[in-house]
Amino acid sequence: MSVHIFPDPFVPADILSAHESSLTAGSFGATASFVGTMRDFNEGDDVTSMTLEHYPEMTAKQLQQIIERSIQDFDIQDALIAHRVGQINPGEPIVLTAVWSAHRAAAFDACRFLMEALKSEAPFWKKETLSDNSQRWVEKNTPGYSD
Amino acid sequence: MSVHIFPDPFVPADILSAHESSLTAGSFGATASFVGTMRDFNEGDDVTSMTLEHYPEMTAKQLQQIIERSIQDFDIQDALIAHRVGQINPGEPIVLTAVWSAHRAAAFDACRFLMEALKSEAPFWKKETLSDNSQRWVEKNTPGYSD
Amino acid sequence: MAVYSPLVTTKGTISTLMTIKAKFFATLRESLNIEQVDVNSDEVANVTDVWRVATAGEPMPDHVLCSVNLEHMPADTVVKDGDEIAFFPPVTGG
Amino acid sequence: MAVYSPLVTTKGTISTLMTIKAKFFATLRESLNIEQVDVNSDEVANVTDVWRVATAGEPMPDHVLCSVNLEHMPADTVVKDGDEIAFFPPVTGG
Repeated sequence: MSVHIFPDPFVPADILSAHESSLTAGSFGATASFVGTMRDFNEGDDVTSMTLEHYPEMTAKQLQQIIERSIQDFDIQDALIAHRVGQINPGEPIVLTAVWSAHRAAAFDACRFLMEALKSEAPFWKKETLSDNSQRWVEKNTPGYSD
Repeated sequence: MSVHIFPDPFVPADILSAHESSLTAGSFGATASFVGTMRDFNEGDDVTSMTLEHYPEMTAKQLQQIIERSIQDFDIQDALIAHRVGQINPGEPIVLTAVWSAHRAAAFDACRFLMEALKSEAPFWKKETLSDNSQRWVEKNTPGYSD
Repeated sequence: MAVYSPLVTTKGTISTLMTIKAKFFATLRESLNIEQVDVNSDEVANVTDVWRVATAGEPMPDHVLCSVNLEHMPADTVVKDGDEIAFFPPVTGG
Repeated sequence: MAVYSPLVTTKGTISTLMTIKAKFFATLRESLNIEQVDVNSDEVANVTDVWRVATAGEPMPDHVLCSVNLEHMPADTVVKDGDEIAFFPPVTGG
């Protein structure tokens, strides 16, 4: 299991493949992953950049605990969370969650759990810069389950 | 949207990044993906290799239709399916599904739909070779929803 | 695709001598030892008939799936000249 | 981490002069113009007290979240010497 906090742009595929090279090939059958990417619009406005503030010591601890809970609660082999902080431009990845397991149901469930848990618990805060150079804090994450 | 059938090993990250380069950066906020990988064991036995038979014309048509249904039924921007055929060794990817959307709920839902639909509808058949060189057909896919 | 052989009849209209293609996959291909066979369309009304003629009367195992022109279809589906019918066990891809 | 200053009392037992660290993030950091402040542990019993002393009596907005030693905790949580308390708005990562 691993937690990464990146102050600079990261490439999700590189993080995944680096992590996967530490696992035994042939031992897992399912990998579910999710990447959240910065969009250039939000709530009807053009967004030119974003600053992601966080509480570093708490972030690391909370993300580690979220991964531990996923491994305890789902039948999975391993999990990973990577999160960007600092100034972010549109098109750049913000977050990566990934899960490895024997079967697909647990991988899908756990990958989604990681995203929902970090979106509601991990101490990150987004501040958007709009095209007129004004700034605004994102107020609230919306729940990610449609049902 | 794209469907790929590979008779030789493929690298999911390469397929994803090639596809993503055709999308407008900043236009999507969520990417959910799933990779099914060949395990070296199944139902208690060591599996040394696998042959994936398919019905080429029907496979292409069914996978295309599954992608079209996902775009019709979920609020997503784009989707991709890649599937391996022929002889496969443990540790090699068998299937990749990926979905791009504005928000994460639709990406997760649609990515899972792609896997469940292809597992129940696309004309592929797995034949395993065990460590004693005997061969057996995989009889049935199990459902992938835990609820 | 099936081969179409147009014939001009004595009345001057065009008829065709047609076949239905039957394909077998995976366990069915192995157990019946048939990969593909053409069936005379005059002899068959539906998919079940295609199975009977193509396999020379072998009983159809439970859980056999059928397709007509690359779409999943039930065994009582009516067939027509030029159709491609396939028989296969439950799919196990992904 | 808070600085611990051990003192030997006249009775020979060891006491400590301690502080509680209070941190503020995002909108709270900006609106209060406080990033971090130390609070004398003698003046506070729980997290709400830490807010009151650290902000010199500013009312606590609705929906403020609190943490004690990097864990989410309710505002009535009892605090002790050396604790690190943080106040922040709803999180918006991911």
